Amino acid sequence: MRHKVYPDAKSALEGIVSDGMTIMAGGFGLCGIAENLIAAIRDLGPKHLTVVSNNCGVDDFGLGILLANGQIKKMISSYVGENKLFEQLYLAGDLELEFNPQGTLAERIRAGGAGIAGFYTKTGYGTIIAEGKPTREFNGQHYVLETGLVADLSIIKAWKADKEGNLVYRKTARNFNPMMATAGKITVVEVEELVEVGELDPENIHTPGIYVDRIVVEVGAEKRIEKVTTRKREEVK
Amino acid sequence: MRHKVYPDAKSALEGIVSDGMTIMAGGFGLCGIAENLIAAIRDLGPKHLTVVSNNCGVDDFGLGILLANGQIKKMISSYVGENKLFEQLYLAGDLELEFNPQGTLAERIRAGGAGIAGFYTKTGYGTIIAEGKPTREFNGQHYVLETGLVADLSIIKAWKADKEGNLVYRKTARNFNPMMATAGKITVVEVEELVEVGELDPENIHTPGIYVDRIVVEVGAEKRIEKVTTRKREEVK
Amino acid sequence: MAWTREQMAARAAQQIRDGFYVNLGIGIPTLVANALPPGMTVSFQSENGMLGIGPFPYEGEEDPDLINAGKQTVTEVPDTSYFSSADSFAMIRGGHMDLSILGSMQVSEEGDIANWMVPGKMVKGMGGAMDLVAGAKEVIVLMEHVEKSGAPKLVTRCTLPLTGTHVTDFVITDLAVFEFTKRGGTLVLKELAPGVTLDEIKAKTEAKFEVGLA
Amino acid sequence: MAWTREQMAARAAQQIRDGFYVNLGIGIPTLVANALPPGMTVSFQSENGMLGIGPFPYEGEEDPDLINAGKQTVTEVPDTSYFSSADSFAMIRGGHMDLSILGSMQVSEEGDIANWMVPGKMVKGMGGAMDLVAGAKEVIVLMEHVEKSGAPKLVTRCTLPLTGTHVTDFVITDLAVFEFTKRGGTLVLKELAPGVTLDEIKAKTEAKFEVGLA
Repeated sequence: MRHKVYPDAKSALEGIVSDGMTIMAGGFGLCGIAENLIAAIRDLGPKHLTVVSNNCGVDDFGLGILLANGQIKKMISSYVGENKLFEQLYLAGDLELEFNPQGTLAERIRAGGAGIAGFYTKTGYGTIIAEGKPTREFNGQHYVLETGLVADLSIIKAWKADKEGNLVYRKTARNFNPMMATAGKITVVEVEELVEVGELDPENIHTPGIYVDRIVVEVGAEKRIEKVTTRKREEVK
Repeated sequence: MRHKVYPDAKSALEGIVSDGMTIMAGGFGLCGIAENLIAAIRDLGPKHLTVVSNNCGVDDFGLGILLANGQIKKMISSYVGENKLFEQLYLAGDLELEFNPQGTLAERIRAGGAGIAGFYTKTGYGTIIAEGKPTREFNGQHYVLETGLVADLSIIKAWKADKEGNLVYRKTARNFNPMMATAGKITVVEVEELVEVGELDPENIHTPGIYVDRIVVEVGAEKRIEKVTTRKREEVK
Repeated sequence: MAWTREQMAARAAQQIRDGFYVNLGIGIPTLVANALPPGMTVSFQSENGMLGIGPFPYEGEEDPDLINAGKQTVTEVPDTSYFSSADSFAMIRGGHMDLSILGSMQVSEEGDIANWMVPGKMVKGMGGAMDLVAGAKEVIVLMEHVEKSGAPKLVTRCTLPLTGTHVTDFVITDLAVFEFTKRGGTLVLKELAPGVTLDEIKAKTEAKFEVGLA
Repeated sequence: MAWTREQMAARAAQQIRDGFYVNLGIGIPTLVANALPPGMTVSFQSENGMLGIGPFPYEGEEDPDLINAGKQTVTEVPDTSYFSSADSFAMIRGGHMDLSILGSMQVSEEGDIANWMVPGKMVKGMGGAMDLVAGAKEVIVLMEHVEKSGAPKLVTRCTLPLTGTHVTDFVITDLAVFEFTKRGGTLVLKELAPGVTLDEIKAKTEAKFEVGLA
C-alpha cells in the first residue's frame, strides 16, 4: 500500500507550498473546486503565486479568498468576470493576467501532463491571442503554436478516490480536474469519499492513481452554486 | 431519435467504402478489432486502401484478411510482425509501410480528431523517425513535429452502445478505438450489445455519441486470442 | 417592427436540423433551445464537459455539480455524457459540433467576429468563444442590429479585438437575417423583419452586403 | 560465471523501489515482476492501456479482452485501471512512469539505445519502445553482454538505427552491471557477475567506461 492519504488539507499541503510557485486549481466557476485545499493554502500563506485556473472564484469564495489575502501574483485563466476584487487588483496593477482561450488552456494543461511541448491550434489565429506566437500552415489553413503547461502543484477536486489515488469525478465537476491531475509535479486531491482499493470499477476510473500523490477527505464543504436557475413544477413539458 | 443502427456490417458500410480511401481500424493485436466490419470490407472489395492501425492482424485473421485479398496499398502502424504474408508483400514491393512509434501514432490520431494540426514530442528525436521532420527546442530539450491524422472511415469495436452511439469499451479492448472514433469522417462501430438510450451511465461513457455515425451488433465474432498464457492452479501465490 | 429576442431565437432554431449537435452561447442563444419544433432530436453541448443538456432543474433539485457553461444549474437527459474540458474542446476544435450559436459585439463583412473585449473596459476573458468560432462546422451570430448608440454592429472591419477571422456563416439581428455565401465570402441579406425596409437596413449597416431577399 | 536470465531480472528488480510505477518490455524484462521482494507495492503498466497488471490467468479463465503489450493474456489486480492508447502514452510520454525496463540490441557509451531494427532484415516496428525510452523517468536495459557472434553490444556508437539518444540510466548484462552518471553522461562499471573479471569485461566491451566497483 502506498501512503497517499493525509488526515486533512493542511497536513497534505505542508512542506510542499512555497512563495512564487505555480499552482493549478481545478474547477469551472465554483463547480468542482477543492475548497479545503484552497483554504489550507490561505492558511499556510505562500505568496506571489501563479495560479492556473479557468476562473478565479468570487469575492469571498473559491480562489477569491487567495486573491483577497494578497497571495496571487498572476492568473492564467479564460474568464475571470465574477469578482470585483479581481477587477480592482488588476486595474491597480497589483495582479498579472494571462488570458487563454478556454480550449487552448485545457489543451495546454493536457499537453503539459502528456509530454507534448507544443501544439498547433486554429483557435485564436488572427487575434491578439496569437500575437508573438509562431504560426504555421497545414493543408492551407493557419494554426498558432501553443505550449504545454505544467505546475509545481495541482489541487484537484474529485468525487471518490481509492487509497491508491484512483479517482472518479461527478457530473460537470470533472471539468479541468483530470488534466490538471496529470500536469502537477505534485498532485493533491480533495475527495468527498475515500473508498478501499478494489471498490472502484477499473473500466471507469477517470484519473489513474499514478497521477495522485496525496489525498484528503473533504470536510464541511459548502459547494456553493453560482447561479441557481430552476423551473417551476407546472412548467413540465 | 437519430437513426444510427444498421442491421448488419455490410449494410452499415455499403456506399461509404471506396477505392483509395483511408481507413482507421481499432485494435491492439487481435484485441478489440471489429471483426464483422473487416469481413464486410473484404466482401465489399474496395482496393488501394491506406489502413491506419497499430498492427495488421495475423495471416488469416483481423486485417490480415484484407491483406490476403490484395486490398491494402499502405499501412501506417507501429508493429506488424505477426503475419508472414505482410513480410512477403512488403519485401516484394507490393505494400507500402509507414512506421510510427506507438505513442506518436496514438497521439496523431487523437490530434486529428481534436483539431490539433501538429504537436511536438520528444519521441523519436535523433532517430530515423525524425528524418525530414521539423524539430524545435523547448526549455533546452529537442522535440519533433508530428502531424494530426484523420481518416475517411473509422471502424471501431466497442463493448456496448446505446442507440445514440454512446459507447463503452471493455478492458484492454479499448486501446486505439476511442481516438479513432474521433478521427474518422465517418465512424462505424461494431458492438457486442446494443442497449436503450439511458441504460449507460453518463459518467462513464468512453466515447460520446457525437462521434458515432453508424452502429452494428456483432454476429459470430471469434475473439481469437493471439498468445494464450496461463498459470496452473497450483501456482497460486 | 423589430424581432423580439424570442423571435430571433426562433429564427435561429429554424437553422437547426434534426440530429444536430449544437453549442449555445450565453444570452439570446440560450433561448434557442426552447424554440425548437417538437419531434426534433437535437443535443446541446456545454463546453464545461457535458453533451446532452436538459432543462433547468425543478426548484429544490439543483445540483452544484451540474451546471452549464453559463454556470446555471441544469439537468441530464437520457443520452447525456460527461467528459473533461480537454475532451470537450477536442470535440469543439475537432469540428464535431454541427453548430455554434453565439452573441457578438461586431461582425465584419468578411465574417470576422469580435465578441469578447472592449479596450478600456475591464476584460472578463474570451472563455470558450475563440475555440467555438474556430471549431464549429457552422457559426450563427445572434445580435442586435445596432449598438445602443445607433452605431452599426455589422461593420466593414471590426474595430474591437477579434475572436476569430472568417468564421461566420449566418447573422440574425432584430431587423434582418444575413448569410455568408461561404466562410470569408460575400454577405447576403436574406430576410427582413416585418415592416423593416431595405433602406433601413442599408442605413444601419456599415458592412457591404448583397441583397438576396426571397 | 554469467548470470542467468532470472538472475539478471532479479538484479533489475533491486532497482525498483516501493511504490514505483513500472513498464516492463517483452523478453527478459517480463521476468522482473516475479523477482520482486515480497511486501513491495509496485504497479506495472502495459502500454496498450492498463495500469495494475496481475499474473497470467488460471487455465480456462483467459479473457480475449485482457492482454498485455506482449499480447499475452493477463489478469486484473484490485487497483487496476483501463484507459485508451492515447491516455496510456500520455502517461508514458509525460514522464509519469518511474521506470522502464527493456531489452536492446546495442547501447552506446552515451546511452543511446538501438533495439528495433536490423537493416536488411524484415522490420517489425518499434511498437512503444521509442516513447518509453523518451518518456520514462529511468530506463534500465537488460541484455546479453555480447552478440552470438561475440561482438560487443555495449558500443562506442550504435551501428543499428536508434530508438532514442541519451536515454539509458542503467545496463544489466549477463556479465556485469553499468550505470550512467547522468543521462548522456559517463558509463561506469558497478558490479561483476561471480567469477567475471574486469579484464573479461574490458575485452568484451567496446564502449568506454570507468570502473566504479564497490
